[in-house]
Amino acid sequence: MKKVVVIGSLGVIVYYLLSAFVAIPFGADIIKGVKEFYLQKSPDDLKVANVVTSIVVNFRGFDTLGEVTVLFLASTALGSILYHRRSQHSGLNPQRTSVEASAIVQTGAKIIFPFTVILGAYIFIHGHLTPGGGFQGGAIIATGFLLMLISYRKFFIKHNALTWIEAIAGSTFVILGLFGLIYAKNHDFLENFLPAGKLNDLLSGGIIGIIYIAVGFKVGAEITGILDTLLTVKETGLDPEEN
Amino acid sequence: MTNIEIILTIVSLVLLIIAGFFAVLKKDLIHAVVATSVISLVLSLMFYLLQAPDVALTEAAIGIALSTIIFIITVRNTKRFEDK
Amino acid sequence: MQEFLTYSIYGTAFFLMLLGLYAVLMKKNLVKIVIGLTVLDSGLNLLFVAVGYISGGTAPIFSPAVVGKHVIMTDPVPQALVLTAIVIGFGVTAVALALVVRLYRKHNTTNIDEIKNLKW
Amino acid sequence: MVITDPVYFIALPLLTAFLLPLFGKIYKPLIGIIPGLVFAFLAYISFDLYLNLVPGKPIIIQMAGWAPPWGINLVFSEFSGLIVTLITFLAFLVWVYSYNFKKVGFDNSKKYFTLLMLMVAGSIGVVLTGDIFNMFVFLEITAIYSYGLTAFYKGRDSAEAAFKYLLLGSLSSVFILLAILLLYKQVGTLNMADIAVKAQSIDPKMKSIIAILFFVGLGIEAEMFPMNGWVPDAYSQAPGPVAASFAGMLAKSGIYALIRVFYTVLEVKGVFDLLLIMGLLTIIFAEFSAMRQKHLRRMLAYSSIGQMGLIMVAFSFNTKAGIFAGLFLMFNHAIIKTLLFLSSGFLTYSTKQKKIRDLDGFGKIMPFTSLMFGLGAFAIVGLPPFSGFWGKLNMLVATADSNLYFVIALILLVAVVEIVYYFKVIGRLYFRQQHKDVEVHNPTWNAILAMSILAIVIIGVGIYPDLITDYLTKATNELFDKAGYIHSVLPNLSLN
Amino acid sequence: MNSLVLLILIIAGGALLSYFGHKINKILGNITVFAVALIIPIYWFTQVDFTETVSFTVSGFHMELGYNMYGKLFSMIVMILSPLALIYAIGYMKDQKKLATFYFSFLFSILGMTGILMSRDFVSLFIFWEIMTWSSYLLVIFLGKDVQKTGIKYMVFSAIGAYAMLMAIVIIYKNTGSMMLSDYFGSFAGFTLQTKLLTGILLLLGFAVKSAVMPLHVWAPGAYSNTPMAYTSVFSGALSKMGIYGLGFVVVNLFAQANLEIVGYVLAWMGAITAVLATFSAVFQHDAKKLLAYSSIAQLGYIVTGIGIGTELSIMAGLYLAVLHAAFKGVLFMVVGAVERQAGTTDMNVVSGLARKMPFTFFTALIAIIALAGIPPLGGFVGKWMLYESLINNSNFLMVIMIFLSSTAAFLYCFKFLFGLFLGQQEPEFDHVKEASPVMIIPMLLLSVFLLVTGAYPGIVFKYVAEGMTNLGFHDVNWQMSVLTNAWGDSVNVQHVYLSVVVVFVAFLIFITWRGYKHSTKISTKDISSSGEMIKPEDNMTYAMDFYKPFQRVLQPILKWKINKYYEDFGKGLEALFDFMRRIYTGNGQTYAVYVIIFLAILLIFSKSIFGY
Repeated sequence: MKKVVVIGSLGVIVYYLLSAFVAIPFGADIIKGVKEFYLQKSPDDLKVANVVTSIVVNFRGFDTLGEVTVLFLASTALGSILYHRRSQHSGLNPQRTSVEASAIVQTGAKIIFPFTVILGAYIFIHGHLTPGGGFQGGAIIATGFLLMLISYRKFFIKHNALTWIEAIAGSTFVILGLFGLIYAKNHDFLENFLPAGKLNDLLSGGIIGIIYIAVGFKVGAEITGILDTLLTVKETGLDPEEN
Repeated sequence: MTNIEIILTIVSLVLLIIAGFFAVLKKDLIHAVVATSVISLVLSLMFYLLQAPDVALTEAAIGIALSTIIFIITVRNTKRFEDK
Repeated sequence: MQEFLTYSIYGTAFFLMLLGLYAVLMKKNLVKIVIGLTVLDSGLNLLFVAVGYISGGTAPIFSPAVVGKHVIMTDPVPQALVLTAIVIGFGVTAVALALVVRLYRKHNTTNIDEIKNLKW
Repeated sequence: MVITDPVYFIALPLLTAFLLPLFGKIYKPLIGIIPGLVFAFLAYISFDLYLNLVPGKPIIIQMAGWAPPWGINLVFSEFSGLIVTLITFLAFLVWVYSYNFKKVGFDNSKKYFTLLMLMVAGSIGVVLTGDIFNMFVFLEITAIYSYGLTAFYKGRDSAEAAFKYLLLGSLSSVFILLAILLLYKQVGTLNMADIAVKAQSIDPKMKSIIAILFFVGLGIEAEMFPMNGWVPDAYSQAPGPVAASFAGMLAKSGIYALIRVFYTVLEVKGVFDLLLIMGLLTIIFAEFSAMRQKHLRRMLAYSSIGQMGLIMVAFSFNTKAGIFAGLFLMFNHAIIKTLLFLSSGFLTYSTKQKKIRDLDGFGKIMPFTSLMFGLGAFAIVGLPPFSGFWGKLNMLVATADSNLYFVIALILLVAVVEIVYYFKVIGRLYFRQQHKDVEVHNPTWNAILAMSILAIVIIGVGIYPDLITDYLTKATNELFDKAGYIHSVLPNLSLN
Repeated sequence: MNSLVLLILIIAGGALLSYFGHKINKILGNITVFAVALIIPIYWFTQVDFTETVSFTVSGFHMELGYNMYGKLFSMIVMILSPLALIYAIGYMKDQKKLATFYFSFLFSILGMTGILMSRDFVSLFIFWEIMTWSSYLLVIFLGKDVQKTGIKYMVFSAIGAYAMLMAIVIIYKNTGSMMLSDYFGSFAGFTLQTKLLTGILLLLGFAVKSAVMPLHVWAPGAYSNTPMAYTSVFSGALSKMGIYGLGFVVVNLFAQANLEIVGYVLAWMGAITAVLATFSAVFQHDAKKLLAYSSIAQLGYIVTGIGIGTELSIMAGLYLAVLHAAFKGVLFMVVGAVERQAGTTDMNVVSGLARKMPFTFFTALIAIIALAGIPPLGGFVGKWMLYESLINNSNFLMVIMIFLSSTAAFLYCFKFLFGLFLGQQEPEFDHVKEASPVMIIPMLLLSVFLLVTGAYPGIVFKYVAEGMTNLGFHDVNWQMSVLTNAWGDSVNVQHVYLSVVVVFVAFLIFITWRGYKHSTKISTKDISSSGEMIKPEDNMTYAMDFYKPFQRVLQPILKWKINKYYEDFGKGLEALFDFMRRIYTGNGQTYAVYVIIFLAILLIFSKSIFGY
């Protein structure tokens, strides 16, 4: 009964929505709007080659601030959801896995790890020139740490360091934005107040590159934090408060 | 779109559907998680074909690697198999 | 051809969303429900990017190769939105899975039908 | 303009939230103090900005130096400013209340205050933003905040409540995203004023589908009838001040988004009739369910849904009187429900089951908290001389204005039900013998301060409602004047 | 400062002062209450300027306060009865706890009543009405007896009434654009019949609840008997008159003048039926409080009938009875309160023969009962006589029969009340009973004196009644021409006749009582001879036991029909419905998600008809 109702409803929804979507055919260039402006202003005014980056960091930079906040919120919320009093486990180190990974994995991880981090850093440093940026770079760095976390039982991330990175990177974003209120031409939040440079130069785009680097650090730190929290949960057993 | 791209697109679409079925219907959750990972992988390819390299990179980093790993951690912390 | 691609790509995106929704609505396993949510998000992301695509367009990057030439570029706005959507989706998934772990510890089950202490 | 800029409403809480862990490392008590300073400052600038607002000239802040259709903008108008002022005021009070709410340990209070800061930033962002996708991002922030803080307590069924909310919240975000995508596909812009201009040319069928998607997506956040199953669970499982923030701030931003979209952005014929019907159904189901609740918090939660339904009905008239009444109800609901949740936090603190029947005779052992609860109950059912009465009266006048006599009868009928369940609780609190072995947790001085301020506002507005009616009228005019909104956001529209 | 505003402020300030006074110390609190009880009536009688008005605009609604003569008449009831009841309460509530709440609510209900009577617009009328309602609710549940049942019942009926009124107010506002009563009365003739009936009947409903007209009376017995008696005297005496006040102006000012007397007739009939049924219910009560409660309902029934008929004489009768009812019911509830406090119970099957122990109480009760029963020398008789006459003049013979039946049957419960509590055999367990404290006796005596005086000089009351009736459209009512005077001609000084009758009657009564006691022999009620049947110790042979058993058997079929039960069944049905409705919140998060999807699908399917594209 439930199945019939659900599938029927889903069918109705998909039918209506699909019929709405196919009204404008795939690949047709009929939307006139803000995108023309972005495609023109990004290389001309901001000197940022990657238009997506200029949208993400500048035109719609406020969204990105929100987005970084969402990740930060998720990692904090995760901490509060899976929080357990450390005092109960003090003395013995919480362990992530019961078995060590094989030597091959460990060695491989050790070799790959620095490269992953460098790749991530490269991606967010070149965020305004090539595809990718802070999110992608940060995620890749986090992947590197993930590799280490799952291969080594005793690889612990310094929470202090994570906290500092998160705090400094996040506040850099906001403070750079607030600087815009003082130094920039229109006195707007997140407005570029540095020289724009030349298109396709590494040092172009003013604060866009700096913000994306901050985003990269923050995203990397937060995702690493999330993974660490989730991984540490294992083996700590049932919380006495639970039942 | 060139013809090769179109063919690749269609193959990807078919793969997406198959992987989607696997993800939803598999009783073994690890398999289902791997299937979602495959969805992300194919999706990443699709994004590249649709001239969205930024999104492709994001999907690759987050969808393929990170999402999958947090799913696997969760499955290890709970039960591997779906109940009947 | 364009019509075929329209239907097939949009159709696939919607099919993924449908599968995801089906899992969310019908599957009893909590992890499966969260998997359904990610599949749903995947379909949505595909839809976003597909909508932004313009035939013959290149990626919206003014690399040295295209500077100064007249090129058609795909719509960058949906791509920027999808970036945001993916990251938000990841955040929500992480929180959801943490909740699943909590629920499993409390109820010792992952069947959503057995987790209804709060009702009426 | 530098010291009082609306951007601080979002930038400052975010900055503080990012830096809070560092403050904690420097000196632990800062974790409690810094948020208070920030909230106080926000409340100050919101009052300052709001009181100095020139009618018809909202403060428009553009982001990153790009004028509205291209960049994201914030609109601090009479309407959004009113809600922001309300939110900052309540946020400050919630901080005062929870400054030492429970000794949960250092790590947890850090997370609590961080999440609270982010939620304030999120719900203010929803209200202030002039961009539809930005609104979605901020809605998502508030949603994740709720998931996190609903599951804050370990011993309860809080994870279950959070998971339910998460399930519905995810669906909500999917529908909102679909609607935004469809809208973008039609008009090629994401700015609300710009959409409002261009939306006239959208095919009506397409427009109706977009409207439905927004309706459902935002309806989940605004606690609309068939989609509000998460509300009672989340409200009853979250810590007291968090439930207060749900009722006072989160629900407000949800209903604000709904109103803004349908009043300003999308002009769709018939959506208001739908809102009326759904609002009435929301009221009926919620209040009737509240009537039979045995848990105090669940009862309050259902009552809260009922109030939201009433607000929806008020806004569905699409008249100035209706909007005015709706704003009055929003104000009342925010203030009174916050008081009720805050006082219920202490009332149920020492009871294990959190049931209403555990509260017998609490009037004697916890006189202040019970008094506050009783006052809130009197106010929320609309008894004079408390502020709830004026909201109800204006609401009914607006209903009669739209010739909907059966709606008046229905609202009043439901009000009788409301009276029954609130007065049952009051009867138990004051006129029953208390159970044996009750632990007493008398409120701390800061909780007393927070509740007293709310009580004073309730009585003050009840005796002299003109304290706020002026502002409400201005806000009404702003919301009703769609052309004015568009013009102030896009001043050189003709060039476009 | 405006004297009306000051009056309100004095009462509100008095309420707060008594609250805090009692919070600090009982003695200080009592002194405050006493002072407040003196200041309010003194201020009202000496300082209030009845021609003054004050108006202000709040939240866009124009509000105006100002007395008219009709309101002043009712205000007088409030201002005389409530301070006496307050003073009585000082004695009566001596041993209770939570006195701060008690006096706070008490004074706020006085505030509400005072405000109602000076409101010239609907908003302030409603505000004060609600203040009166919630403060009296707090007093109904004050003793914690039957909180969930009686209290909620009272609040539900009050809320239904108040909200009916609110709905009427809102519709009126929509039609006239003004909240003023005078604008409503002025433009009533121009309304459509539908609006006339809708607004008028909703207003009537609101007022009828407070005056306990038949199908809406079920809250009254419980509420009257569960409230502390000190307040019940105000509750039944003054607060219920607020309903009468409203009924008066709605029926007379509106319907009678719009050629819709039919509404008044229906109301009169309802009043008559109320009187009959409530009287019979009162006869068979064994708890004195309940008996008085039903008696109150019956008396209000007469008044409603009088108002409903809507002729000059009948309204005069109704208003006169309203004033008298306030006095004698005020006394009677105080009497019951005194008995309850001194003897510990008011069950007439248990307590009896208190006349000697509590002589002053007995005396006041006697006076009040005479007034209530309408036995000639005292005022009740005049009122009833006028009511009969007005009914006969209107040829409502059936109604006359009903009223007559009811007032005859009223003798039965009056008799039972007097005998049950005060006469008959005194049980040994009540030997310790003493007379109530002077604080309680003095208000009762004052009210009895008032009754005696009005019995002798009904003109004192009629003067104000006639004044009040000018606001109902009856100008220059010749109040001197009351019925008895008319029959005997103007040459006789009626007052002297009254006075001599009263003196003779009272003297005779005292003589009879005294003699009766002197010559009786004392036997215990437990001293029973039976023919072989075992008498168990719990067998109660008190005088009042099974007082009207044969009667009860005859009337059983009528009395079995209890409207209360229907309400309760209705309430239970609603609760079951609510329980059923809330099942949609199944607790399963997935189900909620399914609701969302189904809702979306339904909206999409009906999008065409909803959005009309």
